[in-house]
Amino acid sequence: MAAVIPLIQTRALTRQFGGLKAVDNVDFNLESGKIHAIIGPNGAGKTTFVSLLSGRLLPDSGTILFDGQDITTMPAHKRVQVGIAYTFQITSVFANLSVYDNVALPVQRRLLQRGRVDPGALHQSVFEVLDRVGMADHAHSKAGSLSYGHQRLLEVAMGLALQPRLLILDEPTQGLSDGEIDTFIELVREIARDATVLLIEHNMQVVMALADRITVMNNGKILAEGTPSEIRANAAVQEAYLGGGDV
Amino acid sequence: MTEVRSNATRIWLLHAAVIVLLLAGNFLLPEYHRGMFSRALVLATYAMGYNLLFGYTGLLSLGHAMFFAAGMYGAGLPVYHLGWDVPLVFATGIAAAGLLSLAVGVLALRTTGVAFMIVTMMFAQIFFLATLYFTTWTRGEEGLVLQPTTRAIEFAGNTISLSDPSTRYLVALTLFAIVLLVSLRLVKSSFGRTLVAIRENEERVRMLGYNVFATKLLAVVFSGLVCGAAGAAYGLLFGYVGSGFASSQYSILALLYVLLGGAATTLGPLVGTLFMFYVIDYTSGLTSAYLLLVGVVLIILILFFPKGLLGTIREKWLPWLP
Amino acid sequence: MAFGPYFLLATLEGLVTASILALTALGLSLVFGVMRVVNVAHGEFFMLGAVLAWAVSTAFAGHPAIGFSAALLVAPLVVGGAAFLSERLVLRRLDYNPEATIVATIGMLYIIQQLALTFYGADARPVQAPFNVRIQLPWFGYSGYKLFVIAAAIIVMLGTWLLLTRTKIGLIMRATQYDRETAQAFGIPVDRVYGGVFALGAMLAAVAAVLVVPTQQAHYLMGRDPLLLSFIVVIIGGLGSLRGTLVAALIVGLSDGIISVFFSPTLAKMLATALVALVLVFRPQGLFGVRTR
Amino acid sequence: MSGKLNSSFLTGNALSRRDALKGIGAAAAMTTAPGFVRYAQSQPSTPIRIGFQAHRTGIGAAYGRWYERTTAAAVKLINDGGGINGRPVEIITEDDGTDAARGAEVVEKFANQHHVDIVYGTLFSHVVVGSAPAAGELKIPYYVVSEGYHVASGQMNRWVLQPGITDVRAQCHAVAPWISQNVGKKVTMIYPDYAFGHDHRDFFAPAIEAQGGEVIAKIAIPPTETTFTRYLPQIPPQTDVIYHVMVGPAVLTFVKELGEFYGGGGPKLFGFIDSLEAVDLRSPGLEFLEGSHFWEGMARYRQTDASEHEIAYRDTVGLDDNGASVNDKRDVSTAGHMFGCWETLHVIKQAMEAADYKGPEDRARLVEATEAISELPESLAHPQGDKIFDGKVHQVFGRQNISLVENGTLKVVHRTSIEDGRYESDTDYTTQPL
Repeated sequence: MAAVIPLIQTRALTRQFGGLKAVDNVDFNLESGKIHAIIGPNGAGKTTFVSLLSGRLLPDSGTILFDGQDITTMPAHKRVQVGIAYTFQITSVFANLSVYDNVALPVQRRLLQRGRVDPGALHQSVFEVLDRVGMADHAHSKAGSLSYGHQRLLEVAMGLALQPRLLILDEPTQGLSDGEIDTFIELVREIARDATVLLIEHNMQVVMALADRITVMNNGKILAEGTPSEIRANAAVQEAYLGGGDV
Repeated sequence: MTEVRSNATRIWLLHAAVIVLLLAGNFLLPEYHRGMFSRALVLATYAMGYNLLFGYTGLLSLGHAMFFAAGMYGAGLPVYHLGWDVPLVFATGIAAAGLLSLAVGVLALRTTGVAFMIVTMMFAQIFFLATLYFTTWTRGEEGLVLQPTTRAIEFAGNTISLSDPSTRYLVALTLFAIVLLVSLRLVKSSFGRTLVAIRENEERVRMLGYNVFATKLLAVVFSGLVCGAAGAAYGLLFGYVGSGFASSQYSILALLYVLLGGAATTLGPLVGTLFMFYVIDYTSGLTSAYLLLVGVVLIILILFFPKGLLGTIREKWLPWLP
Repeated sequence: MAFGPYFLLATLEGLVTASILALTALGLSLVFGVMRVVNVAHGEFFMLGAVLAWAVSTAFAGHPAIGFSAALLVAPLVVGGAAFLSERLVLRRLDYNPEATIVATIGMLYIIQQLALTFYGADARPVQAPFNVRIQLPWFGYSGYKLFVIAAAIIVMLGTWLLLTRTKIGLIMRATQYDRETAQAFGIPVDRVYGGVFALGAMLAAVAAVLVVPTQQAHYLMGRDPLLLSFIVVIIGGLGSLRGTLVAALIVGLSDGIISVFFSPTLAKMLATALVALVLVFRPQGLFGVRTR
Repeated sequence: MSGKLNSSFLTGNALSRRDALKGIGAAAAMTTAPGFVRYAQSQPSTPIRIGFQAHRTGIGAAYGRWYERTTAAAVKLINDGGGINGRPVEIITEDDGTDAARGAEVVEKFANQHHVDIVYGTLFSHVVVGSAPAAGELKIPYYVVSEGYHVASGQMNRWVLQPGITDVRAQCHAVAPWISQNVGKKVTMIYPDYAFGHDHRDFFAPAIEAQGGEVIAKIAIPPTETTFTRYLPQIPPQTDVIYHVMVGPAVLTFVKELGEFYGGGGPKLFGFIDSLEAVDLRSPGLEFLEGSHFWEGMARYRQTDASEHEIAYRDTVGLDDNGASVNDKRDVSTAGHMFGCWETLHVIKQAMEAADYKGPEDRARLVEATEAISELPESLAHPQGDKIFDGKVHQVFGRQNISLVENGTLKVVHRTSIEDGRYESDTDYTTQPL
């Protein structure tokens, strides 16, 4: 079988905080074009792991390949430029700027990479993104004055505006109402048509509805990996994480 | 959308009006006040340079006097010792400030917040001591006089003397207007948007793919260039170069001007500078203990305008002010 | 003078500088650490302490120790009172907005300086040391009072350390420093704590000034250098770290003293400043600060 | 005279406590409508207006206070004697904060707002140098009382004159022979590391070498310094004389630490009174100065052989026998320098009368008339002693006093000749256009 190069490949990735191994010798492959979820109990090392992928943290040892290229020591902003976008677990939109400016920032960075920023193109792209998440009406509101759900959406919109190859969503549905979650699931499905999505999520309904593959982490290690049905059937996962019959 | 467009028009009209009013000042202001305005315009330019870094990018430096003084010495020393021409030394002054700000930026930007404030303050202190250490060339605190004959530009067979009050005012205004319009353009540009975003949340900007260090360094250098241009102009227009301008008070003055006028407002530096000039000038005519009054005025002002004059006006009444 | 004795002298001088600096900076560190505001007028509280030391000590006849002791008691109290008042009247109303506070404390700087000039005058005036012992070493003479300054500074710092770590007041202050909102939620009157901290910070500066003024002089413009140096020490030491403040004061004081052995004075000053600046550049969180993202 | 740099608006400050509150009321009187002045100057009895650039705040404030008092005394004397050309003299005072930039603004304010006839009275040399370009451009005569070597160096312009006080170069020159003959030949110099100190360094060293002495060490102290002990070991042990001159708020510390370091022994001391102007010599810590020597421009303590003019001058200014204010014996004067104000005002009177000065249109003639002055004999107008004014270099030359500290007072033990302080100069301001 001709080996397809995984979009992300980590080898023996390790990161410690003090004596604690938050990520311990992790080998991980992420296939292109899929929605891949990482689940696990609190403190399992999920956020540390994606922080290593996005470059917010640097590993103590191990390597990270992105599309076959070694990005282990690449600074975070360059990883964004090669196509890895990260949306924050804790909402961190620019509260004092308008929604328009929030989205313009990633757009103009992308345009800048290809040359100069043309005001017309910028304007058009910003509204394309805002339309996609259904927030065009709010373009001139201050981001800080939006509802929580809208701020989460804006966060995703900023990720989208980068037109990434890989979009890392860190607990995107936390704090959203059921109705908002449904909209959100639709949005992620749509995003996944153009980009690979790596999702950290606690809400198992969302995971089961979206994920093509699931990785379960515990104590900094990968406990299991497989399709949703495989994971559902995995006894070790039941034991360690699901606690027996939650799902 | 039309609101946005009409705001843009309003903003340009306001700035044009300010420049036209100042231009009219050359013909209408009494002689003494024209002189005061000439100095205030140059120092307001210095404050605008400071505002770019402090107001927009959110980097509080307590060492900007070194950039002002680097421009001043970078222009003054070649005039004094080598007899170079005014346009050339204006360029060397700006270049000196640019190089210094690049070096200081590379080192100081390794720090953030209060550490950045202190590191810039210490570098400025070293620069200040250097102006004394090299007294042989700088004459230290006593300073150097640039004679009027060396402060003239030969242009198309005419001699433009920078010691003529009207020329001086117009040159100061030109510099001020250029920097004002460039900063207005800048803060409305995508670069300006990035600077403000860095002020608001640096980590988020990094995760949008920006090289934050390089962007901040660019801001430091740009700010240094503007401050250096102001320093060079001050030396060349008023004919005196001395280490007093490199002392920590001048760093604090820039901060004070900007905070009084309103940080991150394009016209705030001008408002703050003029306010401070005239508070000192007026109160010193009332009493010899005028600094008491100045102190009280500052405190009262900041109690009622906590974001500076224009900053508070923008917050309360005119949200479209840039 | 031979190298050994010279080095000894420079070290002693460095220790005196460090002691005074540690006290002054400790005051600033409390204000900076707990209230998160930059107090530009801190040096003026120092100056006020020195000027009051002159006023009080000259009001007492008899042995200089009487006047000095009175000054050591009265000057910090008056300065602390003035600071408390200005905190209540001004800073509180600004809601401790960092930028507005800078402007307000610059205003306070003007006011304090003007009052000192108007009521104390422009002259440099000496204050007599409580005792006058000149310790004759084999190579040079040294002021016994300066050694007393070092000891006194250590005692005051120990006292402050005990206050911060062993008392309820200290606990409340540390809690407020750690997290203002949570402290408020636990019923700590944050507002009053701030008033107290601001006064305490000013009092420490005043104590330092009273101690140092017999070796120097009182002058209405003497507050500027202590302000700049205290800022440096506070940041090098790491915000809110008493141990860091002490170590940083020693580094700044001793490097200033010892580098002066090897270079011409102004060059030494430049090099000492550069050295300390580079410490900060390559250890931005300060010596004892915790790196935060 | 020169100074440290912590002046300016931020650290500046104001006048003595007595005058401070009075000033508020006097405010209105100080502003005058421009038109009125021009009209009024055609009237013979309207005053001659002299703008006094005073150091009321900042590092020069201690000197500034006594410069103001001396000025007031001299003006009263001149006015009581019929004024200048029959017109009374009026002093308009503006504070420059001992700051160079504000100094230039103040000169503009005098010329364009107060419409004074001339500007006068600046002490600290950075303010003089900072203000000189404004004076030259406004073509307004600017009489400084600074002792800096800036005027004679040729750095200023034709409108800047120093006719009332000798400069540092002349002072160094004049005291060198006496030091080498009476105190010692191996000299260590301690001076502030800026222009004022460097002038001492540059002019004293050759002067003492010409006398067969030498400067064996030069210790330049940065002006931000507040304590000095650690620099004192750099004084070589074979030093005969320590030549010290310091200014700024830490001067007292410096002298005290010198005493602590050496105790009773150590080299002899020769200092410039600049270090201790406005400071009581009987201050604690200064006891060790007993037996050392100081340069004094004019004696602080009343000498037994004081001339009648000197006595009259002291009485008019209000000095007691110790050189303190007659109203407050703790208020010590800056007697070594402030006589320059008195003498400068009398030179202005002499020149205005020679030029038949009527108003601003005669300013150029006033400068020429001042340049034409040569000999200034000892008199009530020149109580410090006879002088020679060099119109080409715009600088006056006079006698210097060398005083011994005896029983906590200063006793003049030597007066140099005028020739002792003369030096060659290429400067010739008279060739510049007016």
